[in-house]
Amino acid sequence: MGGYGDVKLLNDDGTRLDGRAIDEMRPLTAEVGILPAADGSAIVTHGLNVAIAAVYGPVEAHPRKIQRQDRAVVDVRYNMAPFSTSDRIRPGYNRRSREISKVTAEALESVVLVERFPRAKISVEIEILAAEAGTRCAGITAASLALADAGIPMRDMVVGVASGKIDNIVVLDLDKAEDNYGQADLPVGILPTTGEIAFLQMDGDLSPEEYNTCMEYNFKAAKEIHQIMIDALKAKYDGGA
Amino acid sequence: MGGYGDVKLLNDDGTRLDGRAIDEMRPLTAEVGILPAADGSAIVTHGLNVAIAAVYGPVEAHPRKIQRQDRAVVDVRYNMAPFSTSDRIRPGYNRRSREISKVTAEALESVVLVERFPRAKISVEIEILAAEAGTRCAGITAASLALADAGIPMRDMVVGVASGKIDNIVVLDLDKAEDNYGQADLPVGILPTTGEIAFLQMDGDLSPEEYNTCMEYNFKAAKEIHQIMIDALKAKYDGGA
Amino acid sequence: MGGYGDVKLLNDDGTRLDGRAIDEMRPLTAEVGILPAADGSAIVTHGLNVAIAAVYGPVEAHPRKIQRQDRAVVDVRYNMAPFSTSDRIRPGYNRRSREISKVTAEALESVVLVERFPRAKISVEIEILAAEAGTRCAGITAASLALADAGIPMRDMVVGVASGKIDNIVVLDLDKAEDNYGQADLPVGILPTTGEIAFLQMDGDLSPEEYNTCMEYNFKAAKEIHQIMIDALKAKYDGGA
Amino acid sequence: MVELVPSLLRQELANLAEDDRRIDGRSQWQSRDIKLEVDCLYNGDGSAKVTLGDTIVYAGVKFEVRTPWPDRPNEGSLMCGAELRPIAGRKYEPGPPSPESIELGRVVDRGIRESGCIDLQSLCIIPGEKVYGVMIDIHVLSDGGNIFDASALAAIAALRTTTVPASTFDIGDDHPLQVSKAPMMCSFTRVGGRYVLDANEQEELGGNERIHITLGDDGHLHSLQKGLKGVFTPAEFAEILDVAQLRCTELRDMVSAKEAN
Amino acid sequence: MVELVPSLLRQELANLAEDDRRIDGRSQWQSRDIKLEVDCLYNGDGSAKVTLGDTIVYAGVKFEVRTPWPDRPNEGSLMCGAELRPIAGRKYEPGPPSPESIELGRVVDRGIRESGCIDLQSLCIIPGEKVYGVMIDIHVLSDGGNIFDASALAAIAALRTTTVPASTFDIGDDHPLQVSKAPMMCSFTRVGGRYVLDANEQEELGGNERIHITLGDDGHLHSLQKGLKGVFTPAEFAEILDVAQLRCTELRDMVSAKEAN
Amino acid sequence: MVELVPSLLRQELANLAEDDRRIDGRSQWQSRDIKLEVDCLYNGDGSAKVTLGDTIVYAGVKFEVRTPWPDRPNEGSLMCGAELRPIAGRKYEPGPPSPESIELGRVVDRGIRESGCIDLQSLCIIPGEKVYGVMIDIHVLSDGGNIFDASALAAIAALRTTTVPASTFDIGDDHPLQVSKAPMMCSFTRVGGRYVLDANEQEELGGNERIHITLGDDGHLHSLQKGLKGVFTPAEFAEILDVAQLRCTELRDMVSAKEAN
Repeated sequence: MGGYGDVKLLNDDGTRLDGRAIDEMRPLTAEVGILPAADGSAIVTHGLNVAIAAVYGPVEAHPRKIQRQDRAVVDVRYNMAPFSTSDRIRPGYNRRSREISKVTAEALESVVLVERFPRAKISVEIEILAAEAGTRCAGITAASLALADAGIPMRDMVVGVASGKIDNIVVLDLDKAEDNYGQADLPVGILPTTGEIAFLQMDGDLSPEEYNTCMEYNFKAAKEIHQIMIDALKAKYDGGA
Repeated sequence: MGGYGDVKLLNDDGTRLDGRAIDEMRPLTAEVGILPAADGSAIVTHGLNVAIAAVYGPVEAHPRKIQRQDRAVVDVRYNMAPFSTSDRIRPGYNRRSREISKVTAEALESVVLVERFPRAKISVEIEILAAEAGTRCAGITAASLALADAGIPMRDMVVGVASGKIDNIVVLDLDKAEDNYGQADLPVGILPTTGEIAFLQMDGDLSPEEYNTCMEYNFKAAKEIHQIMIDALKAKYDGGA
Repeated sequence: MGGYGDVKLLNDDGTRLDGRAIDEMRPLTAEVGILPAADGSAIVTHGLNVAIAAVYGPVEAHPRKIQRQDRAVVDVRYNMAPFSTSDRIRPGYNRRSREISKVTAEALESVVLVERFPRAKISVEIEILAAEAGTRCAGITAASLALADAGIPMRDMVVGVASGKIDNIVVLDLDKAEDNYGQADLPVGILPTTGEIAFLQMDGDLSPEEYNTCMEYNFKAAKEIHQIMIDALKAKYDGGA
Repeated sequence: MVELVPSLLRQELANLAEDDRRIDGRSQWQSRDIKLEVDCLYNGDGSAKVTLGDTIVYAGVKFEVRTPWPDRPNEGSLMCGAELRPIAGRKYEPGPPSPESIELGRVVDRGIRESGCIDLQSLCIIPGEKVYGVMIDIHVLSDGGNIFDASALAAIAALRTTTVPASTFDIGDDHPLQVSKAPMMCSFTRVGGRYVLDANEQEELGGNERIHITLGDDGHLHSLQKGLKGVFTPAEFAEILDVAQLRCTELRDMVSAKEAN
Repeated sequence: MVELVPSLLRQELANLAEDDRRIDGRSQWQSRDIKLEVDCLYNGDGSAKVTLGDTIVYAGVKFEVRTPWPDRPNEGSLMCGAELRPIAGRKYEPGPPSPESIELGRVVDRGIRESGCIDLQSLCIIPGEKVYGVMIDIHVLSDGGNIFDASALAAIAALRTTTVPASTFDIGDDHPLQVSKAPMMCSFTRVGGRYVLDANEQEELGGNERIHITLGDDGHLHSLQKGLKGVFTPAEFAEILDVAQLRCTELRDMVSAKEAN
Repeated sequence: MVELVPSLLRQELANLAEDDRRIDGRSQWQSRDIKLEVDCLYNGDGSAKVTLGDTIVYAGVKFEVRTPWPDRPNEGSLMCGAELRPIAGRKYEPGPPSPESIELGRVVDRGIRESGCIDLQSLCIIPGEKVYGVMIDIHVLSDGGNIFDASALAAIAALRTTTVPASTFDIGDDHPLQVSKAPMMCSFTRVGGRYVLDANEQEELGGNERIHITLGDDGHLHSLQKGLKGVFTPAEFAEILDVAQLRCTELRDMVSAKEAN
């Protein structure tokens, strides 16, 4: 977190600079089946973030040394397009994207029924086309939808959502200014049906009580997002009915 | 193209700065069999350019995933030596050399009887030791000679040659100043016997008519170069007779 | 060598800046079996140098193309920790460490009975944690000890030791200042039992006579170091008796 | 659509060509539907999305401020690159830039650069000290065939709707980037022995060499490239150049219409 | 110790967990012995060695002088990286940094950075011109399990005994680096269905996901990370957070004791 | 020449050595024919081509202007590198620099650097601001054995006929580079149990370790390197050092003769 205390992030009426209430999420839209070539795909816009995910597989894993005898491996590549950020970033992976790819893969492996596909690989490509704080969460949500669109069996979805702290107040879903100048960020991947957590990162400063409030907000928002995800899948498979 | 119009490239008598006529090529020499270790080799000097090509193979292609069941792959590496240019270039491939390698390989695959060598690889190494505009053409010519020297069956040679535009006049075979300050460059790889084209690039500004004039010059020069290539092969195989 | 003649490296009484006689080595300690995970390991401190070596193997060499039908390959990685030098060095190998790795591997292959392990690989990892001139020698000594600790059969140890020239005088075992401002450095790897040489590098300026004096000093010091190595192995295997 | 193994596919394509037909029912010089969106991405100083059949390509433009090259103190710079990442299709692998992606970026780059549509001197801020660097990044999300034309169109459309973010660098007010021309690329692939316009993925799989032609507003050639195994005759080139002239004019009109919105 | 194949090992670990036992005889929230040495390496401006069971980790601190980032003219920088080289164990391969090593470095980095223990403004030498860059490098020599806690401890212990080598850069006398806090990391691994503290190598081999918690002097959370395949419930987290509070206080006391020497 | 598999080749070489013979008929300390050309490449500020039996090596020298290292404000720099690309022979693969090419470049570099033949202070243009960087690039086109001696000879011959391109950088008139000495390298390979001078490709294939010796004008040693598997005795070294003294004098005379032309 930037943690620059001299930037005021809450209005006098307790609302945030963009007018949201402290427990209010940015608008989120979702659509599946958007990429003709992929086995499954989805686009999620969350605030001004744009995340696109594609799933290829399951196919036999190559080279053989990456195969697991008893299950499929889930291979995730999280990537930010050069034009997705305020300063252009060089094409290719950096340390941040490699870390996010790793923990996102581990979160998705926790819900995909990987034991059904021994020696296989399921590739998940996450491309961030526009970034406005919260891209890893938008990416996780898009990846879950793309997996569902590909017909990969899962025991639950993983919903990406974050809360954090600004001006000593816990708020839901930090936007860019709040991320830059806030005090803490807690992105998680929630299984909306079971109430379990498959993804967890956090940085900044949170008391144990503040942590609990963040998690309350996160679980509440995960429900909302889950509904949007279900609607997106229905829109494709039920013909939008 | 540099396209810097304030540099005059034609003399008042219509000749070029180095005295050549507009449809006159720089001197070109060729010799084959110059590298003891290679299966075939050639050196081409074209103006002050020096291009050396070596051919290794055909051998079984490795790793297996690059094999083609029905034909050989032609693997070309075009490389400029660090001391070949006015500013030293760092050793290793750059984007330009990778692109030239790709399209040169595709040009050579168009004439080599690749279907005679299923699952094989034919490696063509092109090293530019001195560069004075036109290295890709000198490289293609040298590569064709090296393939012939290696006894690889081909349905024709590929002759590298370029025309371009300076001071609004179409000229044959740009030299360094003409390349830096000229208006267009059209390097091609011509099959001298069939009159087909296996290699084509172009940048700058050419009207369709100017394009046609360039091609006329290119075909004329390809004939000349082809004769020099034949003589070089004869010099080795007929004992120079 | 730095070769900066304006730095005086010998005191008026003929001793060196740190008080050593010209044929006196810096203190050296050795201990084996220090890394639980490795098949063999050792730490050598030589002056302020700290070198740790680990041995893994022999195991079947992978990929197959690195296998040798008639013997094991010895794979050495010499690496300096980022904090081991006065200016931090970037993690990863550089040209210097690659060269040292190569010639160290070749020196160790000369004593390991590699023909006993066809198609196998023996990996030797050398990590320099602190560098004060002479790390390649400390690394060779540590690697020999780690090989012995791993029970790899060898026809002799390789003892790393160096002599050099400062202020026109040949001296044993250059320290950092002597290495920076001296005139020559001659690091060698000596087989203490057979009196053969398995590792040799040198840079600077030495007359043939000075070379001979360097080698005299090196052989004398190799005996001393060899005894310390034997004691270190005894300390582990004879319970220190 | 049935997946054919390449040799059967080649035969099928040859049969169709003999009857002057194509595998998806188009005529020889007919393009698939194109959809163009511009200014569609937050954080892109310019952006465009092109949908061409099953092909989807984004292009984004970003500015940076840098010191000029010593031999060009009064000029900014323009750079175009392309990424072909595994999302684009089953055949794309992760790793360093492939020859295919390098070729794509460089061919699009040359078409834009050589048309002179951007006056590099207009990108100079303080001569010898500060200039703008303009970076165009092409991102292929779905390769359904003919990614070259989709990429070139996305790149020029993004450029032509780009805002120079001068205020971000404390260099005055934001203003539109001046792009004086609209170079357009048109590509032909040999399928079943003859050239067709805008080959789809199956036609590329069972086809031979392709030719990329970039034409300026006045119909002049700015960039040519032949890719893949195969040869062509001067007469064949003359024919496709004529088709390209018509097609590039159509494309240019489409971009203009978009800008007029 | 008998090497068990993972599925047998998993079974064995589950059986032990049912009896509230662990494979090496420890209780659920018991750590292995820790040994900490500081200031142990020539050329390190700060250094520490941590031995935690069979795990051995070194950390070294180095300074450099650099120009500040344009948007932070009054601040130096802090960077923490980790190397997991083949010396650390049979499973580590040579090559570019693995995702595992990147994760390790970044999680340790965040814990230190976010605790605010280093005032980046105190690393400024001349505003806008010269600042210190502080680099912490973690070097794992032996992975016997739980390298995260060993690495985080080595990093903060090295930092807290670091001398700023000002004289080397002609910026006055050397002086101790000011480190106002002591953030501590504590990691939990699911083994046999339940979480344990400080898993050893066998428990990691037969275990599931792990959670890394970094706590500040005041018990606040500064960094969290879940790694590997597996999920957890909020209730499980609440339990391990309580354990972490106690454990981090113990670790902090150990570092203080070392510093008092 | 018949291709022998290495073990048969080793036997054959040992038999020959017993009779004091070599596989190509030379005597133990006899070199193959050498051909040296200098100033042979456009764009090289200095250049040389060495043909040594079937070995062909080019060296090229280029200048750049750079800022000096802070701790050496009055000195330019010298750097020598070597490339062993696939053109050089069947055994060379594409990819990043191999240990073999790094060793070759560094051993040649040390011989030149340590001889002091180039006064680095003479490469200073403006103290603390501008100095010359001299880059020697070695390019092996054909490896017919003993590429080290061919490379070292090409490098020093290129250097000694180098023109400083001062006018290119607006620093006065072009002038010859001052190279005060002529360090020469001489390499020995153990073949059939004994050392021979200038091993050819077959002798290298069936041989053991090799020793590279670089000697200065006064017969002093400037660089030594032992490569490959094998050991030697001090007595063996004494013998080859004597041979090297004679051989290096011959080589030096050859370079001088070339320069006198």
